[in-house]
Amino acid sequence: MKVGYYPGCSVEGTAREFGISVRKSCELLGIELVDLDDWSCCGATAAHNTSHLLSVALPGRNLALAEQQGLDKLLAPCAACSNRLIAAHKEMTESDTLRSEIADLIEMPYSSSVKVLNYLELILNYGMENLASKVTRKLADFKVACYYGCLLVRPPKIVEFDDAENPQSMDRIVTALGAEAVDWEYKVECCGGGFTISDPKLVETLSHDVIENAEAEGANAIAVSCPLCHANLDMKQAAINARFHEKRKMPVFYVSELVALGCGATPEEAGINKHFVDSYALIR
Amino acid sequence: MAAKIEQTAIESFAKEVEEAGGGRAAECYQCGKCSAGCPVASFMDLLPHQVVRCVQLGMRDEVLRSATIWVCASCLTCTTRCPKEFEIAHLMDILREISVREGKVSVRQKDKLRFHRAFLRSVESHGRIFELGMIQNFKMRTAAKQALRDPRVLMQDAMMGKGMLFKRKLRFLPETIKGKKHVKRIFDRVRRLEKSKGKK
Amino acid sequence: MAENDWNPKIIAFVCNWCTYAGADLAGTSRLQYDVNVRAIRLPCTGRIDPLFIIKAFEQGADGVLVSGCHPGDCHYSSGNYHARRRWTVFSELLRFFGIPEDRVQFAWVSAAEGRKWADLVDEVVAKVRELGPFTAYRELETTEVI
Amino acid sequence: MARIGVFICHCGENIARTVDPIACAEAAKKMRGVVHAVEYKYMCSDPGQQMIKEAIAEHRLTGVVVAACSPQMHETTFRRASAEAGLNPYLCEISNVREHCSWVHEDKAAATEKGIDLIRVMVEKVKKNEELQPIKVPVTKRALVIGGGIAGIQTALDIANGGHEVVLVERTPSIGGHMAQLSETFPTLDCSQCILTPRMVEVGQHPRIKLYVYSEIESVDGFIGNFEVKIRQKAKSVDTKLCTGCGACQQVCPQKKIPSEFDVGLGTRTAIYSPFPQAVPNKPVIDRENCLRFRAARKKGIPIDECTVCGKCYEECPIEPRKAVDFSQTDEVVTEKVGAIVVATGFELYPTDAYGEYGYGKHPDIISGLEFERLASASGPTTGEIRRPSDGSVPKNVVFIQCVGSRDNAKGIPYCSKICCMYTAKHTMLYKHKVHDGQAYVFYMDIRSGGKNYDEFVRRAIEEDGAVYLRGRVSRIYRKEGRLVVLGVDTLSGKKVEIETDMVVLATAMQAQPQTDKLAQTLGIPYDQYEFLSEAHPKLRPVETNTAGVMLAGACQAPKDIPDAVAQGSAAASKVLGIFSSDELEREPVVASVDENICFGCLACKEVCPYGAIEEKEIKDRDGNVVRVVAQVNPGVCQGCGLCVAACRANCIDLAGFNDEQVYAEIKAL
Repeated sequence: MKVGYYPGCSVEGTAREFGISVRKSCELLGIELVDLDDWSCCGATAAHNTSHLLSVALPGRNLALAEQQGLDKLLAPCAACSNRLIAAHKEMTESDTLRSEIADLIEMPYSSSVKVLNYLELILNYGMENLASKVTRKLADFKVACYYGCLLVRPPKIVEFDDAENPQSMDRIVTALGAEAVDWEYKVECCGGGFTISDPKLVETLSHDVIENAEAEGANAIAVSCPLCHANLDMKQAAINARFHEKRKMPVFYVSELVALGCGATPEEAGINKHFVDSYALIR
Repeated sequence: MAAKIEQTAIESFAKEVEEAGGGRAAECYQCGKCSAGCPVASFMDLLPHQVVRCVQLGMRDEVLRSATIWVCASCLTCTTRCPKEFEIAHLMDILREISVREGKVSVRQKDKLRFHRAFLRSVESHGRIFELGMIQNFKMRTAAKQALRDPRVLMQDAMMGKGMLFKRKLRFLPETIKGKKHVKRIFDRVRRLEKSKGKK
Repeated sequence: MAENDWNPKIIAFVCNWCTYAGADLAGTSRLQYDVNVRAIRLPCTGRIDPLFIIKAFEQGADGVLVSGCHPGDCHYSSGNYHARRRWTVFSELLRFFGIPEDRVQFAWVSAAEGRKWADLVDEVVAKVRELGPFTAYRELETTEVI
Repeated sequence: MARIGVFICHCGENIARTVDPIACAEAAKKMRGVVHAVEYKYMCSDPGQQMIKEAIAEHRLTGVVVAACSPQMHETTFRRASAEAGLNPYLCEISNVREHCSWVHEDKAAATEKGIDLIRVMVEKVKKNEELQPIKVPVTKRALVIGGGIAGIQTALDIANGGHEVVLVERTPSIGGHMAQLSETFPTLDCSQCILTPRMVEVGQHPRIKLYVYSEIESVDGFIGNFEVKIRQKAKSVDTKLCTGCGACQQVCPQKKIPSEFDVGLGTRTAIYSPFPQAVPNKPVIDRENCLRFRAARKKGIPIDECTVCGKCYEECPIEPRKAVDFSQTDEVVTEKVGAIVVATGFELYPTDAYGEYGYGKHPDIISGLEFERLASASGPTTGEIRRPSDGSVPKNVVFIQCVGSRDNAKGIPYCSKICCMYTAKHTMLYKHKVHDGQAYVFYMDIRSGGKNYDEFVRRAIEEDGAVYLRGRVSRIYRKEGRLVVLGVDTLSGKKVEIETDMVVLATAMQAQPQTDKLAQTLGIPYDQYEFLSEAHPKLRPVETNTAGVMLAGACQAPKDIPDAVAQGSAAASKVLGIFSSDELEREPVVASVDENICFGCLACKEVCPYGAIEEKEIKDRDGNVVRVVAQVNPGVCQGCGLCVAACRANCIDLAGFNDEQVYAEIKAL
């Protein structure tokens, strides 16, 4: 299995462990990742909050590059990236005027030949049986609250992935890894997304409720597939505790870390050491 | 003072929003489901359905100067659950754009715009996000003001920043890509195109 | 002939129970649609002899619209079904008479679908406008027969 | 030589505004064969009709064309007027210049031009018209009513008490429909079963009502006055002639945990069951899906009479010598001849598990309005106590949500279900009357309480029984420590609200019974995109369909409350009685006929005729030898669809009123 790979900025930076674990897990599953040459930023929330054209042009460049490079499938692990790439793809596919407008802006054509995948989709396509067959370390002590947040499943008309209100894909993956997926209520609530730095109060309030419900429903770990979610739940957990005078220590994993661990990677190979909240306890 | 309701205001704003791709506000029947599900509603001055209402009534400034359009976290819950299939989150995008163009961004929400700008500036000059540079850039402009409003901020960010460095999550030098100039050109062209559109 | 000063002539054969009533509903709902269609009422699309359509073109129509009840909903239980079976061989006939198939449109409009009728008419007129006037037969008239 | 008169109606401004009547009249005067053309403000008015009559006499007209509204509206008016003036009514035609022209176009010049065309078409057609005589057909004075809910019951009783036999067909084992499931009814709070059961009993005992329960319509042939209906009686596995309804069998049936349809799954029933105590008829049927003996037989793949499993109901049956329980019973198809049909198949509720944001029916304490009715009903699973399905506790508070599915384009149901505002108000009262310290909350978008004493009723719920109404939709419901959290909004105060509650009641949308489209196709009547059956005219013919002899009653036509359903039931009955008031019906003479001289007897026409109206006729010479066979149309049976005409290879069949000559004339006119 061969797939184009668009890491995205944060995966190379603050979400480094995501990148590490995506590469590691794919290596262990025998999925070959072909890096997209000279990729650039997708524009993220900043672009679509301020300029519609930019919010299509920036992802547009990368889609066009992928097309040039002959990549028909493109893995974008970061939920924000995949969401922007898919949205841009859809918009250009639906409106010829926009498509040509963008073509002028990026000085490249795009003929809508690229299918963008998020990490969950990639593993789903890989197959749950196949995944289970690769598991060498059962994550038996894990009671995981699978947290999808916003950008993986919304808006359903655009992303066309899983169920917008009660998604199951991540639950199926962690179950295949031998962990228990807890049924909880905050699967698709928002964590505050890109406001990590620009509006701490808002982010800490929303993220607090997410962690609280996960704990209330009996989870001892949260799994995510989005750097923003991880930043807000893991990196900001100290700040959250400070704001709400609590002492929670809820480990937050990238689902790719769990896949890597399950398939035999050492915690360091999976990037666990980069977490702010200590996450070794559950790993045997 | 009572708000003036005028046909011209109603029609022109509705037209403006629709042409900008913000949808037909008239389709909204004000059920409020968007507000009911909005995770950040408590941080807003206008609830989402009130934003649409203002658009329906041609209350242009109320919307463009509102904090709401900047508080919106683009989580798309509203769009996903709207019984009238009205794309309210996208309407927010459109309103933000107009608000920026006309310099009507709510004072208390300027940080959001500053952050977006810092972010985009970073992308424009490096092709990718140079996180440390961006954070620095943003903090320089806002930290002082934020600290006045909420002193804990500095301390918390410090905690986070320290961790980021300690965990080797931040590069000190930007990655440079071949297409750097190309990306810069895209920004320039977009600006030009938007100007010409704004004029029309 | 220039696009703008030419108005296509389109003849519609509609069944009394579904499409004619649907068109009535479009009227009572005041839905505006293109003026260039003239509807001829028949009890059922099953009543339509393919020659009616040939005749329409021979009379200078630029397009023909045939519309009746949805499959299975025929007032006469199976009329439109037989009609459809007839149309499958009908295209042969059209070709024989040199009438391009895209000038004939078949559709289903129920008594409850006033909006659909209005949209259908606009759509057909737009299509025929693109195709331009159907001159094949008019030329026949003018050419000398030796 | 044709002498045609053309009469153009202004319809006040309705036509005149966009189609210029004077221009039309001038143009008409120039048409070949037109000897007289006038316009007038209201042609349908007495003076208007008078103009037509006088003109017929004065100008010795051989044909009349009236350019006015749709023929569906005034064709009969003008044809009658012509007849009164001595002109055969079928020599009068209508040009539809209103619905098809003035109302749908704005450009006056273009619309007028089209109007003139439409007139010319009819002028050319009417020239080819022939004098026709209406066809008389006998009427079978029995009615079929499909559906035994309140609408069907009302219809059946009214027709039967009007002196005519009624065949009432019900799909389930008992009549009563949804009304039997309700607790109290708005706006009076009188007990639903108390007012319904007397009617049910009357039906059961009525000498002129023939009741088929546990039965479905198989096929319908024929036409007004002469329908032939095939009814499938599903095997009840109980001989209803022998059964006394003692109920002994139900006592001993070991299958006790089957979710009861009547209690919407909140209660249980046995495999041999009668749905509720006051059922009519009160004779049980065996649910073969769940009966142990039938299951075993299916499993083993052996015929039922060889299966010996269980059989407790049989042993317990006191009837001797032949037991009433009869496992080997089979479906039976009976044929009934009727002259009119009333459809009253009712509605069902949109399922509660269709809402992801409300937990896809995951939470047992989120129930539908109908389930709440069963909880509140004295005959219900909790004998009228409001208790949570999950743990049987009494809810301290209840949140009611209106418009769940209704007025929701995303769910594909943009229409209003009409009854929810009222029954939700009723629910809040019932709840408050049963749980005095409880609190009811209602999320609504608009309160639609048009109707006698309706709005007073809603106000009473709010002002006297303290229901708290919040204006807004609910976005999400989720579990929290055994309770439910409702995330809503109150747009009036402009606040997002959150309510912790024990139970949520969803007023889910009303939709047509499944398979309504199939039934409509069997009957040849139209239905809308939501599968509600279509009335002939939205205002003026509310209970007729555009298939003569088939009427509608109740919620199969659109969401309705009980008073509406009953009113429509009586209206449908009166239409039926109208048909039955004469021994013969006059039918449009739009029928096919064969030219026997040309017909070579291929009988392609016979194959396509949906009504079996075409027979073979032998032409004999004077010695009585068959020379050839030709097709022959039975005008009493022919419905005038014209299929045979298009199918005829010898062009020897034609359709009166729509013959080839007429159609070609119309085409030529354009």
